[in-house]
Amino acid sequence: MADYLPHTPAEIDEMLAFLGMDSLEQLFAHIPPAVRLTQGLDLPEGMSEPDVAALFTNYTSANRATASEMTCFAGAGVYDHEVPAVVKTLAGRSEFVTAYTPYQPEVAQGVLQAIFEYQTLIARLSGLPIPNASLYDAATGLVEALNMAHGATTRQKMVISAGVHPHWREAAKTFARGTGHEIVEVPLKDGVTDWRIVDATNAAAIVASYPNYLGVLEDMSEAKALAVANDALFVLGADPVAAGVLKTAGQWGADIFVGEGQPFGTPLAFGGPFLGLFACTTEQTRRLPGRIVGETVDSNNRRSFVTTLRAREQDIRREKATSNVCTNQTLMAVTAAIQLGWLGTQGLREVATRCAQGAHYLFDELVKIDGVKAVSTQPFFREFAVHLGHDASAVLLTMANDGVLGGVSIAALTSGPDPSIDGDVDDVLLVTVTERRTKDEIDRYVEVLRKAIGQ
Amino acid sequence: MADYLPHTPAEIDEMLAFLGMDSLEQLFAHIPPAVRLTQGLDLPEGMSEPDVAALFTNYTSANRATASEMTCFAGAGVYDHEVPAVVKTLAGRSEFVTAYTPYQPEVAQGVLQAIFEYQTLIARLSGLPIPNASLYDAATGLVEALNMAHGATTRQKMVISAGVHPHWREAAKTFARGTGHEIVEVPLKDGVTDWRIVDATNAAAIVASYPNYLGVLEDMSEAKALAVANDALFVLGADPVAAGVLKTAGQWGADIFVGEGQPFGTPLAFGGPFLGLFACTTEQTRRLPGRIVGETVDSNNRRSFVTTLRAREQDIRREKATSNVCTNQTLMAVTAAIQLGWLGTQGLREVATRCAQGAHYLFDELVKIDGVKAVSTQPFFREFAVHLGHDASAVLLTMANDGVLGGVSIAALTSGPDPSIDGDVDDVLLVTVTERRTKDEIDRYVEVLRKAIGQ
Amino acid sequence: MTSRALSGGRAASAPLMGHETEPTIFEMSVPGRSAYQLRTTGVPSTALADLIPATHLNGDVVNIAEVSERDLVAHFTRLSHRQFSVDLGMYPLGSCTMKYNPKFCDAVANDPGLNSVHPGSPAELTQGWLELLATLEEKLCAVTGMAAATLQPAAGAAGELTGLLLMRAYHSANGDPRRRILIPDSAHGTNPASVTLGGFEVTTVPSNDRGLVDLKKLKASLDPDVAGIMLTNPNTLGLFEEEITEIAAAVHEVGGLLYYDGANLNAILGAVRPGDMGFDIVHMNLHKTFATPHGGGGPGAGPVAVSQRLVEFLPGPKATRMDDGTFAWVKPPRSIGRVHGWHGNAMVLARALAYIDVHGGDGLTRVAKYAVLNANWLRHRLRATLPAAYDRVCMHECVLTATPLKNAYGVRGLDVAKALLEEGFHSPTVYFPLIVEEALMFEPTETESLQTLEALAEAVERIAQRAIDDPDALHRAPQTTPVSRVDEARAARHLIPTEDAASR
Amino acid sequence: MTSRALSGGRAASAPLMGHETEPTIFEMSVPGRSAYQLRTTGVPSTALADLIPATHLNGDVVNIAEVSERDLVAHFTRLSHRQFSVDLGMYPLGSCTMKYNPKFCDAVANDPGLNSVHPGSPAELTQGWLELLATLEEKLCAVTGMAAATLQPAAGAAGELTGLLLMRAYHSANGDPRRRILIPDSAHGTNPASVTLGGFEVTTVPSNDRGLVDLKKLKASLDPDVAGIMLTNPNTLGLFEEEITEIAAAVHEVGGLLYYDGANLNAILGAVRPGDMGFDIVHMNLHKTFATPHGGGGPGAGPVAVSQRLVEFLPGPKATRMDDGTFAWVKPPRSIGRVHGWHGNAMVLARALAYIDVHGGDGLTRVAKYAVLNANWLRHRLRATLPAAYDRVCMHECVLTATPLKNAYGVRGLDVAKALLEEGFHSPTVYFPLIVEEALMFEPTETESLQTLEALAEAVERIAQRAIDDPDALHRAPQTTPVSRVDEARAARHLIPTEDAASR
Ligand SMILES: Cc1ncc(COP(=O)(O)O)c(C=O)c1O
Ligand SMILES: Cc1ncc(COP(=O)(O)O)c(C=O)c1O
Repeated sequence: MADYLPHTPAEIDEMLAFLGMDSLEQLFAHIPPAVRLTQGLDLPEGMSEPDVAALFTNYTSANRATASEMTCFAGAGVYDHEVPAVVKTLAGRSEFVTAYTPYQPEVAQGVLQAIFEYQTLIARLSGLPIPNASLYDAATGLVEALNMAHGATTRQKMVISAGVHPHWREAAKTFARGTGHEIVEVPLKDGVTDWRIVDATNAAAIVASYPNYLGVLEDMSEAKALAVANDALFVLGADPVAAGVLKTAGQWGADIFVGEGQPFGTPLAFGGPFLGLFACTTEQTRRLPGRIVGETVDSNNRRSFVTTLRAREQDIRREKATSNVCTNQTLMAVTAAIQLGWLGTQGLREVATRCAQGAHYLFDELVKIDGVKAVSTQPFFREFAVHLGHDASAVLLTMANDGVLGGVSIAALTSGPDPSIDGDVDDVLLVTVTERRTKDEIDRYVEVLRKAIGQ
Repeated sequence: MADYLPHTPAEIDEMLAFLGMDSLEQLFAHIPPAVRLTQGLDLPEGMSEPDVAALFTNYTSANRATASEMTCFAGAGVYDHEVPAVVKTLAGRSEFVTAYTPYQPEVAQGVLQAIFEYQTLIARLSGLPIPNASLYDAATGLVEALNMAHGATTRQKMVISAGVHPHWREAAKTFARGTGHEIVEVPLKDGVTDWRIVDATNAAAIVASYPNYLGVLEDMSEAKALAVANDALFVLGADPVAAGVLKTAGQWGADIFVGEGQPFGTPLAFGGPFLGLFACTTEQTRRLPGRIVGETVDSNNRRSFVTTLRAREQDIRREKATSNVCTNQTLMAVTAAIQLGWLGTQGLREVATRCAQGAHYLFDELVKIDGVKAVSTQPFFREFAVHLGHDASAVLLTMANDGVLGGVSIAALTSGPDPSIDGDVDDVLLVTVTERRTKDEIDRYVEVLRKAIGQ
Repeated sequence: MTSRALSGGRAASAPLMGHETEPTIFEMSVPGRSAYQLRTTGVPSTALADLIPATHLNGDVVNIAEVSERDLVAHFTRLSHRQFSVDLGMYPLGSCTMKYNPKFCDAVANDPGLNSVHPGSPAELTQGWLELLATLEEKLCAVTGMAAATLQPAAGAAGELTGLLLMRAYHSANGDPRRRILIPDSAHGTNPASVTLGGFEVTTVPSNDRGLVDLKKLKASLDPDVAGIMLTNPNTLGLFEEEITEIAAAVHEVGGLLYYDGANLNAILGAVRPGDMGFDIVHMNLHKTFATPHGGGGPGAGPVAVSQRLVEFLPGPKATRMDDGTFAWVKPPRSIGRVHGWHGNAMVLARALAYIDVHGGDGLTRVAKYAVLNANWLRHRLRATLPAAYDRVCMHECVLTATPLKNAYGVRGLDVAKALLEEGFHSPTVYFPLIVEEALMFEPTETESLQTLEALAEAVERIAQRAIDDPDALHRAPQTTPVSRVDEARAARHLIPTEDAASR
Repeated sequence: MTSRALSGGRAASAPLMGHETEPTIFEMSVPGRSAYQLRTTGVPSTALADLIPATHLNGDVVNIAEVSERDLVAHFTRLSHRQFSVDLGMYPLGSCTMKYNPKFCDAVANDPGLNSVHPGSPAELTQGWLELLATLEEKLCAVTGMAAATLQPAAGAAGELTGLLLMRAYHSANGDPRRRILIPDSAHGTNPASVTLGGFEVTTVPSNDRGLVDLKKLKASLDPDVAGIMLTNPNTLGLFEEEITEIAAAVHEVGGLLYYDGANLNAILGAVRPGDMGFDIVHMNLHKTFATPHGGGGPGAGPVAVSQRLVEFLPGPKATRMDDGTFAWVKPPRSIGRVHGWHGNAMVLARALAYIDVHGGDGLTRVAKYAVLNANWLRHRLRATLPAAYDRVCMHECVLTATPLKNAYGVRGLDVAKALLEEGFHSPTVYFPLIVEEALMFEPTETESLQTLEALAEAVERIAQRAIDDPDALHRAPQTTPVSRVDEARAARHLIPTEDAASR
């Protein structure tokens, strides 16, 4: 009996007696017998913590793509950044971890102020004044942005660049089954969205990604112009680390910014929990999805924080709510605030710059290899796609034997052909470099890749 | 420049200006130039945390005797017990970790109450009413006990069983160089102290160990009688885990209890920081070494805690203090209180019982092996010594290749011959089993040992 | 001093030392200060302008805050001291299942063997993760009595919407598109919101005087346009829908599906399974039932389990056990597609599996029993002070009402909730469900002891006494907390969501 | 209720929620409750009585406390909220160097590659540890300018006694036993206590009117019976002993040795080395200078470094770099023996090495410079309120005096210290060193910012103003803390060191 329950047999008896009952069964007596479980759950007996820990080593040891076994050059929206002990320690404080949504602001100023600081940071990184308190991840953030665009325009057509991460686009399509949005994808040419070929009349939103999922930095003026010309909202999905040095969503004229906040202190975590970043213009405030914290005062006139504009939310507005989000990703938002505090202005710029430097150094070395060819000639930030002339998935497995996680196969990401890629897609690898990668590691990457493709 | 200093160049200038200075050098100008360092320290430049972490992997990877590589059957006063995540988490809270000695009780009730609870637990485990707030480790605890016995009797002769851990005895001898105590060692026979051969007249203390360092449980009545007969204090070093089921120091009539608190939540930690347990009779209260926390009330009559009997301590009594201890091992004491709270009455008994069961199971299997011979025929608790018929140090290294840390070589522990051991000492291995060792691990131990000694 | 930055080293904002407010990190910022430390990489440090065209550079307009590591630590440590949490004391927030979260599960989630794995790594290199996910899916199906599940939804609400999209896909696949979803009037707000996002219309079903779905009225609402019904069972009043088999039969009869909102699953673990009650779709709030700490509002995880006829529509790809014993990502044949950027909130999923494994079938059954025992004891204990809205055996939570206090002394449920904060307890959920006047929804959970329940009851009694003695003081409560009652209206009237808005 | 145990779930004792006291874990105990979980081992569970003779069994007399894991967590989390710490705010406790402790160093100490190693493992299996220790010894020698060091002493006081035993061994080896050790009157209490335990007699050397050792009087005390002198430099007044070379020469001339109490080493890192000043023995408080967190009173580590002529006497065995590049445990030829049960406080040593490596020579030098800058700025800033005992350039700390406040308003140093708690700062060290009246010893450390120093100064000024306005209120301070001023006399008069003594 390994569990966390305080009840002693004597206490159970005492409590039942107080209720005038003589067995725990009686508490469940009003459940129709026909549906009652009589045999108990079809699960093994409970085990002690150390026994479960031993069991879990089966899982951990069967994972080969771990930090201790492989140097990570994979990206695709999820990045291997430095997370210092200090950030883990602070974000792990049990007051943050074991609280819930700050419904009682008088005893929740800790989380509320941390979110307020997070919101400030997201506003600055996005260049847009109205952030929210977090969404699940970038993919569902994009879905919320489309809903917001629909709310603002009452239109259904969503014009989305194929440069937007394939998984985000997939999620948008899934949820469009409910909302009825019409998703129009605009393919890339030489890695850049071919906006000219699309009919954007009556579009609710023009959606682009910066950089796009192939790593390319597109000039966003064209997308913005298209949005303006068609009275659509301009939704920009952007890498928040890039904002350390590259133009913000606001600078490009976006109405809505969405992004993946994982790079700010959250580990790779096999894909979650991550952090959906969201910010918009003041025009859209009343359509904001999820929670938002605002500043106010207490009855003694002290500066205080509280969740606000609650009338938008599902618990009050029900079927007319702007979004159904309730539980969000607060702990990751708090983590991001701490990580950004640790980085500071200078640190964020340096991280962004080093990503670019490392990626360009690796790119230059890779394209020297016979048979390796860049997918695009356009500028890029921290990742880029290359044709290998060999099946990318197979190459990845071979490289793994040398301790290098070589990137992400584009075919695996798009699960199928990709009209945005010239030529074969199966041989395309998306390669990422973060500030954690050393020159030695990059040089070794080149060597290992050469070996894997027999060069 | 990777460091933790907040000073910006502008602030340094401002601060210097306030002091009427124009360089930091001026602050050091009054140091005689002859002794000033001009070249800076002969140390490498600072490195960033991740760089240092990379450097430290050189150390960790060169340690083979780690939990992930070897199953631990080593003991000798340091035991591989279960330390659950909950204990690590609580003991790691920064309020406990980054505070100092509770000099200001109004803002230190957390540490003070935790120590008060620790003291209560040590009193119960020792069966003696006056515990202290911790000492460095058991070895230095024994030294303090001898000093206390000297203080109580004004005598110099310390009669110490050779069953006391060799390192503790060694430390006692080292410190006796200062105090001038005469250390008389009483060897073991068949693993039991041969008290009859010693002249204990004028002894300040009779010192024994329970179990003794070979794991043997001696009947302590004889030692107690000897102390009574000679008006000496009876000092008992005891395994605090054993106290879960075996007689306490108090039950054996000890005047002073010392012990090693590592088994309560502290990892093996290559030998430190550990936790010196100490308790004594009320007669010795005014001679208590180190700190003690007492209950009192605050000015609003609320129950409060404070360090007390401060007049004994070095900062007040100076050269007449009962001990020079200042910084002690509070964090380990707090950890022990938490770990014992986690174990509870039942858990402690179960851990103790399982240690005994595992050790006896292994013992029974080992003595079946040809050439393996018990060092003593006496009862034991959680560890025992066996002759292997082969050099124990060599056997340990061979076993290590099969992932088993087979125990501690007695010759390494005593660094030389040991009159308490019948026959060769080089082939004697001290083997320990804790509650964490499974039957499979124990069976594998037997197999690996057989292989190592060619059986 | 030249710099007007506020001190990072003064602890007056930690309640231990006084009751001042904590400056924001921006107020503490001093240009040129820093905390970050990065690896030495040896990568050529080419100027950014030589790598990226100038049109893309932002001109260094983005500023964060500049603090030392010391001040960063002090700031967030002090903020943590301004925050109540389960680890500090009882948190009987109804519908949220704020039970104790084992530290062991946190340790599992911090294992680099799990959390350093990139989600885009080939399946061949992440077999441990795939097995873990497949195993969790199996165990969640065993708990709910369903055939298969998706682990992708990131929280309960995401699970609801996923479930509704599954309903939609199912009906469409049958060439039978339907528009309406029935929801009881006691339902949680996420239910109707999800219905709208799922492209359906809400039909509200009233509760009867026992706090349960009014079966007659329900039946009256049924027709072939009903896609399904969403129910929580026990419902948000903490009451078991005793006519569930009749409800299921009626809905199924018109071709509708039954959706189980698993927020209250904690109550019925090992006692009854949604599948056995006739539900077709179940979402679970792993962060409630399976003790993932709530993280100040998230993350959670909202897996959705379904009956056989819906399996082919599940989101994907799913971690799947293959015949040769390996694991692969497989997309169900008629999958509605992805509902998450990757594979769901993986670390939350791992925590939940560890929690399930520690408890086992026997332990989970005890969880429900003691949760229900605690709620009933508390309901009964408080009946003279705060009567239950529906006074009979409840499940894991009880909805009480402050109406008597309001009528007699003008003390509202909110006042009671705020006064409880001063007594050392988090408040219950207030004013939910909407159908109960002055509702106070207490969910003690199974990890609280009898002694704690008694202490809570005595605190409520003291508050009731204060309502008689000095009701005005209760309107002003709490006063012993880091801040006193905050002006919520002002926050909404003049939105200040950022430091930059504040300083404008 | 049958059980009279107190609730484990009520947070009223957390300052966030009110100011009640926290029950002890024993008060929360309920027979039969438990939290522990152990491995399933499969080892035969033979009855204890069949393994161990009955004379040894204790009859189950030992009781701990019986709580659930939930209550254990709540209890110690709440206790932590009743505790001030560096991570919460400035802790200018003079002589203790309460600087910020990098979390990185904690992470190093939590690495199982270091902390899961049994100290009795053969050296062949622990080469990483031996190299780490040998490397740390080398770096500590570089910092202090000495030839070799022992890492065994567990704290500063243990280092002192070790050093004195080394002196003793040295003189004895020379056939020249000596009895006296000189100590300035400003010395820390551990110094004289260690002298006694080392078997020597204390001769106190008075300070002159500049707060430094009176060289003339020192010289007058010197004779061939003087084994040595113990000095802190800077001394406990925070002042550098400017005549150190003359002192060294004089002591050496009579054959004495110089002992350096390294508690104040933080002040001189990279500026001057004890070895260069003529010291023969140096202990370091790694927990002060090299940022091991103090742990509420420990653990620490007090390595002792010595000059060449003392190397052969050092405690052992020592981790030693061999010619073939491996490492071994080697005992110095005339070692005084072991001063610790194993190899010293290894995890503290590892932390210190990580700290040294992050800072490097340049960083450590900055540490000292900014520590000294901060102390001088604070001294100067406060000169009108709390004058310095010796008003000139100090090193890393400054000893101020409340005598003016006492004379004018009856407000003592202790009152100022207590009032500072209400202002969000830990108190300075009070009434030490003994030679200064109403001493308040401030050590800001290098990790505090100018803004924090200013905030502290303003707090002191507010207190000084309160001394004028309402001195009585200051005698009653602090009131905003978890408990108000405690009755220390009562605790000593009637000793209650345990719950069992309390309930008798
Ligand atoms: C009854 C009920 N349904 C649904 C939800 C939504 O779950 P989540 O917050 O995980 O999105 C909640 C959570 O508060 C709930 O209580
Ligand atoms: C000047 C001085 N010397 C010696 C010591 C003793 O060091 P420790 O507490 O580490 O034993 C201290 C510690 O407070 C000190 O301040």
